Amino acid sequence: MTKGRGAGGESAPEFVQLLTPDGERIDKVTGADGVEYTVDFTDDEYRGLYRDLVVVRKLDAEATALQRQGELGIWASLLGQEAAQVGSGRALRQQDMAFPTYREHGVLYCRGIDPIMPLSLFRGVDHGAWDPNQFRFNMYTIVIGAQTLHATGYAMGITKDGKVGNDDGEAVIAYFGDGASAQGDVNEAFIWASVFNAPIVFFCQNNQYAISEPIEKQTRVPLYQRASGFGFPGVRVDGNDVLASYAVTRAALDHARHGQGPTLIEAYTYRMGAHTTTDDPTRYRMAGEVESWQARDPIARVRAFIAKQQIAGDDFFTEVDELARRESLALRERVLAMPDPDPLTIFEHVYPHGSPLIDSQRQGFAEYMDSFEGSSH
Amino acid sequence: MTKGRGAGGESAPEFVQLLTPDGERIDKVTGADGVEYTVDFTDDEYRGLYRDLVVVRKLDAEATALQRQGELGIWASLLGQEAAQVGSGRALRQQDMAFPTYREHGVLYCRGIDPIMPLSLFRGVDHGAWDPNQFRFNMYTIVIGAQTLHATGYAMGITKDGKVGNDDGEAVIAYFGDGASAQGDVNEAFIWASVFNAPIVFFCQNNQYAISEPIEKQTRVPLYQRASGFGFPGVRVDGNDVLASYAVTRAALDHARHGQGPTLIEAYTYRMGAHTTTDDPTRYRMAGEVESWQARDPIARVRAFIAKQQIAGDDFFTEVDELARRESLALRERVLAMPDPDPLTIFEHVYPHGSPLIDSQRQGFAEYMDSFEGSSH
Amino acid sequence: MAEKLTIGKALNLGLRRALEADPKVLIMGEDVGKLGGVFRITDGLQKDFGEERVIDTPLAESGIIGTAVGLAIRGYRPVCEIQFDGFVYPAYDQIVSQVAKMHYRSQGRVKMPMVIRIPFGGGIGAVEHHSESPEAYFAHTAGLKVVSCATPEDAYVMIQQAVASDDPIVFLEPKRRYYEKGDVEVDADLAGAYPLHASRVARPGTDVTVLAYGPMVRTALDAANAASADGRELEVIDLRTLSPLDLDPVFESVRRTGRCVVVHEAPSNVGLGAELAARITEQCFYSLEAPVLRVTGYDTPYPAARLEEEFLPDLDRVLDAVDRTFGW
Amino acid sequence: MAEKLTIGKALNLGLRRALEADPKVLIMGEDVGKLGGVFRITDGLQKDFGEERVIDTPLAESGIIGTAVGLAIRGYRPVCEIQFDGFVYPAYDQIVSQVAKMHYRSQGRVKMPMVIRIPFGGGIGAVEHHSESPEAYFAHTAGLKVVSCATPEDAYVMIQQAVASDDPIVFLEPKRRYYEKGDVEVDADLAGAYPLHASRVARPGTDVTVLAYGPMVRTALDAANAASADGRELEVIDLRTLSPLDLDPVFESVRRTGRCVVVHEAPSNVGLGAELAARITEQCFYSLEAPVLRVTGYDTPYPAARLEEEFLPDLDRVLDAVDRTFGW
Ligand SMILES: Cc1ncc(C[n+]2csc(CCOP(=O)(O)OP(=O)(O)O)c2C)c(N)n1
Ligand SMILES: Cc1ncc(C[n+]2csc(CCOP(=O)(O)OP(=O)(O)O)c2C)c(N)n1
Ligand SMILES: [Mg+2]
Ligand SMILES: [Mg+2]
Repeated sequence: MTKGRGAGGESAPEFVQLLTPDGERIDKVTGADGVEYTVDFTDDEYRGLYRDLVVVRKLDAEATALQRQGELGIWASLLGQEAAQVGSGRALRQQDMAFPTYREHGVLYCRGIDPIMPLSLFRGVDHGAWDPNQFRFNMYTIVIGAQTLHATGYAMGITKDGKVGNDDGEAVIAYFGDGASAQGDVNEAFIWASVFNAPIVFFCQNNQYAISEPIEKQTRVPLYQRASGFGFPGVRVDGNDVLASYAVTRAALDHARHGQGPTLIEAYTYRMGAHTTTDDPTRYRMAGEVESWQARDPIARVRAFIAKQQIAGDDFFTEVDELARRESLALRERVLAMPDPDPLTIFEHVYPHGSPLIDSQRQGFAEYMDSFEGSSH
Repeated sequence: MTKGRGAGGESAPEFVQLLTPDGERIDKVTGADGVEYTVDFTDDEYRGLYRDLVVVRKLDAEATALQRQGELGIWASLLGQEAAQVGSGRALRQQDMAFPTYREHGVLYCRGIDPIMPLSLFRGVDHGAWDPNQFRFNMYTIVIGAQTLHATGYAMGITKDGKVGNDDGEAVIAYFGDGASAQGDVNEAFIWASVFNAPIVFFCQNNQYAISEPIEKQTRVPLYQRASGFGFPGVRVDGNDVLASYAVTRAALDHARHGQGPTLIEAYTYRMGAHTTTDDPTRYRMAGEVESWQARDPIARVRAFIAKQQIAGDDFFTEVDELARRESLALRERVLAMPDPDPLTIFEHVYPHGSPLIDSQRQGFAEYMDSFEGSSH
Repeated sequence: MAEKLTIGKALNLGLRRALEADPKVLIMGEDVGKLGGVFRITDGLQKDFGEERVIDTPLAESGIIGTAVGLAIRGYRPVCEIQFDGFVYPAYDQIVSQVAKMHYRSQGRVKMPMVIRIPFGGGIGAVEHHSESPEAYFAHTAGLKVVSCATPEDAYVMIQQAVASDDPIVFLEPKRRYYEKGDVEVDADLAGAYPLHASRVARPGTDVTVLAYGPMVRTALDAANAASADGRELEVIDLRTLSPLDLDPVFESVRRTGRCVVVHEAPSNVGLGAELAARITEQCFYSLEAPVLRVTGYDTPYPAARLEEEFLPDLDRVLDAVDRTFGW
Repeated sequence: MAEKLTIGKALNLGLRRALEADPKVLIMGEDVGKLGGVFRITDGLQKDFGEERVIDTPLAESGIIGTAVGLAIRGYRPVCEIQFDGFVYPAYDQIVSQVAKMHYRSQGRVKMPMVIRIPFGGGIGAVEHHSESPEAYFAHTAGLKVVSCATPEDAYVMIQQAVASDDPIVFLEPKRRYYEKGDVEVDADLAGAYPLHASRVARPGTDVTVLAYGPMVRTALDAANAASADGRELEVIDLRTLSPLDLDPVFESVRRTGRCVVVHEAPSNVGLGAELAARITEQCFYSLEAPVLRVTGYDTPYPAARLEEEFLPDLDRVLDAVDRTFGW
C-alpha cells in the first residue's frame, strides 16, 4: 500500500495504488481488506483505458461549455474523477447492474452507452428517462443516497433469482459520494446488504467535498472503515489510479457474484471543478489545494506510463485527442438539435394505468392552449 | 473478558462481566475498547443495587398485572433487563441527561423518579407528559430510534454551553434497542456524535429481539462493533450483570463528560417476557431458549453474591421483598385513582402561541357537548 | 362460495391468493414472518411460501420501501407492510420521491407495482403514533394511488386487485374494523369484480349524501340507520378510492339530495374532506342547499387513548352535521 | 430607514438580526457556513457569528432536524435550512412525529422554537426535486405552523418573527423571487410589525378575490394589473400564513366580490386551494356567484424544466379562471 494524503491535512491511511502519479507501475498490493490486488492488461487494453479517460474528460468539458452557453440548465462535472469512474466502469461485466448518482458520466460511457443519454436531463428536456434494465444502468438519482437502497433491493432480487454463486453470477454496483455516507438511507443499505448477504459493491467516490463541505463534516475516520462495523470488508483505493480502481472493483464484484456478499470501496479522489456549474468553489477552498491534486492527475499518470513503457507513441496520443474532439463535437451538435418536449407530455406516464383526474386535466389544458390559437399568445 | 453466547447460536465475542451467573465476582476485565473495568462498591451499595433490581422487577410485574386487568392499555415489560437498566441508571450522575425508549422504567426508577410517572401514558391518560429538564430524563419515545438524534443534539448543546471537560461535565445517555440499530436515524446519530465529538453514550440493550425478529435480522456482526466504523469506541457488556453494566456505563459517561466523545455500549441481555402485553412470543421462540436465559437471571446472581459474601442475610431479602410489595401496591392504588382527562384537554397545548383554528374547534366542541346536557348522552 | 370472514382474515386470504397467482409477488415488512404481523394479516404466509417470499426485514421503514423499489426494478412485485400508520414517515422520502415518481421519471419504462399496506386510524385504545390517518399526505402526492377498504368482501378483492395493478398503491386498512365480519365470495373470479378505483353506494338514500371511507363507513351507516328511524334517508357512499377520487356517483347523488356531509378521522385542515367539498361545490354549485360539511378529527395531534372517543367522529357528530345542513 | 433589498438579502439581514437578538439562536444545515447556502441566504453569518452558531451539518436531513430537536430541548432556538423543497422528505418523520408533537406530548412543558426554512416552488429551470411545493404536507400536520413571504419587507420581518416565536414554523421561501427587490424598513421595531399569522390585502379590488402566497403573489398582482386594464378590479390577498390560515379578511372580501380564485403552484388534489375553497364556501355560501376556482400546478410530478412554464400558473391562467367565475 502507498501513503495517500489524508482528509484535513492529517496523513491518511494507506490505499491501494498500482500506478503512481509519476506513471510508475506497482506490481501488487494488499488492501485494507487483506486482498492482494494487481492487474494484467495487454497493451491494447492500456491504450483503451487511456482513450476512455481522455474521451470522458473531453465530453465532460464540452457539457460544461454547453452549460455556460445556456444550452444546458446545469452540469455536474466529473473532472478529476475519471480514473475512479473508468476503472470501476470497465470492471463491470456485461451482466452487472450499476446504480449511479448524477455524476457517473464516465461509468455510463464505459458501459457502452451513448453519452447523449443523460444530457436531456441536464438540458431540462426530461428527467433522464431510460430503461435501467436495457442498459444495466439505472437512471440518475438526485436525492442523495436513495439509490443505494434501490441497488441493494435489486441485488436481493439477483439472489432470489438464483443468479449468484459462479462466474456468470450477477453483481450490482452502487455509486455514491462522501457526503451521501451521512444519509440514513446509505447506512440502512449497508444493513440490508449485510443481513441478506446481497451481491453488491458500494462504490464511494470520496472527492473530498459535498458541495462546500469538506469530508471532515461527514466522518472523523476514513470512510472505507465504515463497512467493518456492518460486517463486510471495506477497502480504500487511489481513485486517481485507473488500474487500482479497476482491480479493486473487479475483485469486489467477483466476490459479490460468487455469493460472498457486499464490499465497500472508498475511491479516494478529488473533485477538480465546481460541484455543479452553479457552484463557486473559490468561496470554500484554496487554490493551493486544487494545485496539489493536479499533481495527481488521473490521466497524466496513464499517459506517462504508456509513454515510458512505449506502449504507444505520440501518434496515438494525437489520435485519441482527435477522437475526443470529434466525439465532443458530435455531442454538442446533438444537444443543440434536441427538440423541446411537447407540453402535453406533462400529463404522460403519471400512472401505468392512467387516472381520470389526469385525463381531465390534460383535456382542460389542451382546450386552454387551443383557446390561444390564432391569438398572439 | 468472559465468553457470552452469541446471537444466532454461534459463539459470541466476549463481553465485560464482573459477576458470573453463579454470583462469582470477577475482579477486573478489559473490554473490547481496551479499557479496564472494575467496581468498588460498599456493602451498602451492593444492597442498594439488589434492592433496586427487585423493586424494579416487582413494579414491572405489577404493571403487567394492571394491564391484564384492563387498567392499562398496554405495557412494555423490562423483565430480564433489570441489570442493564439499574446498572446504567445508577451510573448516571446528577447532571447527566437520559433519553429513554418506552421500556426504561428501571432507569427512570434509578433516577429517583416516581415510578407512576410513565403510567399515565400506558393507561392512555396522556402521552407521557413530563419536563425532561426537570427530571433530566426525556419523555418516552415510541418512534424507534428518533430519540438518539435528540440525545445527540442535546449533547451538542452541552458542548456549546461549555459544560464538558472536567468531572463536573455533563453527559448524555441515549437508550435504544437492537432493532433500532437498523434505523437510519440511529446511524445518523452516530455520525453527528462523532463529527461533533458530542458527550454521549449510546446504550443499546440487545435483548435479542425486535418484537418477533431475532437479532440476526438486524446485523450479522455483534452490534458493539458498529461504532468503530464511525470512529468511536464500542464495547459489549454482560447486560445481565449489574456490576459490569454499571462499570462500563460509568466509564463511558466519564469519557464523554471529559470531552472525549461518544461511546457505544451494547448490553447483551434478554427480553424474558413478551415484547408488550399484546405480543405472543410463543409464536416465534422456543421455551428452551427462555429457560437457558433464566439461568443467567440478573437478580439471582446478585442475591447469590450477597449471600455468599455475607453482605446481607435472609432478613434483608425478606425486607426487600416486602418493600417491593409495598411499593407495587402503592403504585397499583395510584394507577386506579388516576382521573380520566377532561375532554377539552384535546385542544390544549397544540401550540405555545395558540391557533384560531384550534380555538374555534374547541369552542365548537364545547357547544356540541353542551347540547347533550340533560340528554341521555 | 360465500364465507363469513373478518376483514383481517379476508386480507390474509387475499394476500395468499396474490402470492399464489404470481411468483413475483413478495411480502416484506417488520414481523410479517413467523409472527404473521402484529395484526396477523400475514399469518401463515411465510410458513407456506417460504422466507424468500415473505420477508422479515430489518427495522427501518426507509429500507423497506427503498429495497422494494430495487426489487421492483428487478421485476418483483413487493407488498410492503408498514406496522402502524405513524411509522410510515421514515419511508416518506422513498415513497414521495422514488415510488411515486419512478414511472414518470422513466417515461413509463420503469413500473413500481408496489403495494404499501398501512393499518390506519384510531379507536383501538393505543399509545401515540398508532392511530394516525395519513391519507392526505399520500393523496396529495401525484404518482401514488390510495385506496381503503371497509368490508371483508372489499378487503379480499381490493388487496388482490392492488397487488395485480402496476400502479404503486397505498392500501389503507381500517385497523379498528379488522375483526368485523361479513360474507366474502372467496371463489369469485377477480376479472368480474367491482373495479378497484370506483366508489360505491353503500346505502341508497334521498335526503343527504354522506361520504366516508375505511373505518368511517360503518359509522356513516350506523348514522344512516339512526336517521332513518327519524325519517331522514341518508345516502352513504363508500369512496373506496381516495386517489384518484371517483366522484361521478357522488355528483349524481348530491344533485339529487342537495346536501352533503363528509366524514373522516384525519384532521380537517387540508384533508380529503376539503378536496371533496371543493370538487362537489364546483360540480354541483346550483344543486347545493347548504355547503358541504365536514365531520373529522380535530386539528390537533391524535390525543391520548382515553380521549379518542371524543376526538373521533361518531354517529352523533354525523347526525349533528346532517341536522346543520338542514338548518342552513 | 428604508433600503432597497432583494428578498434573499432581506432574509439574510433578518437572520443576522435574529442571531444578534438572542444568543440561543443557531443556524444549521448543509453548506450554510462558508458557502452561505446555495442561495447565499446565510452569506457571511458564519464569518461573523462563528462555527458554533452557524453550523455546517453532515448531509442528512433527518439528522439536521433530529439534532435540532435535542438542541431545542437544551434551550437553543435552531433555524434549520433545508437546501431544496424536494430534500425535506428524509426529515419528514422527525418533523411530523417529533417537532410537531413535542409540545402537545409534553402538555406544554417542552417547546420547539424551531424554524425550518425551505426554498420552495419552481420556475428556476432546475432538475427534478428542486421545484416542489410541499406546503400541504405541513399545513395538514397539527402542531406545525406554516408561513410564506412574498416581498422583501415581509421576508425581513417574518423571518425574525418566526425565529422569535416559540411555535415550530415551516418557513417557505419563494426561491424564484429571491432576486426581486423592494423597500425594507431595516430599522423598524419588530414589536410594531404586522403580525406573522395574518393575511394581508396586497391590492384592493371590487370584482374578484384572488388568493395567493409566496411566489404566486407576484403572478396574482400581474394578473390584477392586466385585468384592471380590461376594467376588472381584482382584490389580491397575500395569505402569508398557510397554517393556521387567517381567513376573516378573505371572507370579508369574498362577501363583497362574490367571486374567488385561489392560486398556487402545488398540485390541486388535496392542496391548500381545496381547504380555502371549502372554508370560503362554508362561510360565504350565500354570497358566492360562482364556486371558488383553483389555478394550480397539475396533479403530476413536477415536469422537466422545459415544461415548467406550461405547468405553473401564470397571468393568463389566472385571468382565464377569473373569466370563468363570471361565466358561471
Ligand atoms: C437528500 C438530499 N439532500 C440534499 C441534496 C442537495 N445536494 C446535491 S449534491 C449534494 C452534495 C453531495 O455530496 P457527495 O455525496 O459527496 O457527492 P458529490 O456531489 O461530491 O459527487 C447536495 C447536498 C440532495 N440532492 N439530496
Ligand atoms: C419507526 C417505528 N417503526 C416500527 C415501530 C413498531 N415497533 C415498536 S417496538 C418495535 C421493536 C423494537 O425493537 P428493539 O429496538 O430491539 O427494542 P425492544 O422493544 O426490543 O426493547 C417495533 C418494530 C415503531 N415503534 N417505530
Ligand atoms: Mg463528494
Ligand atoms: Mg430488542
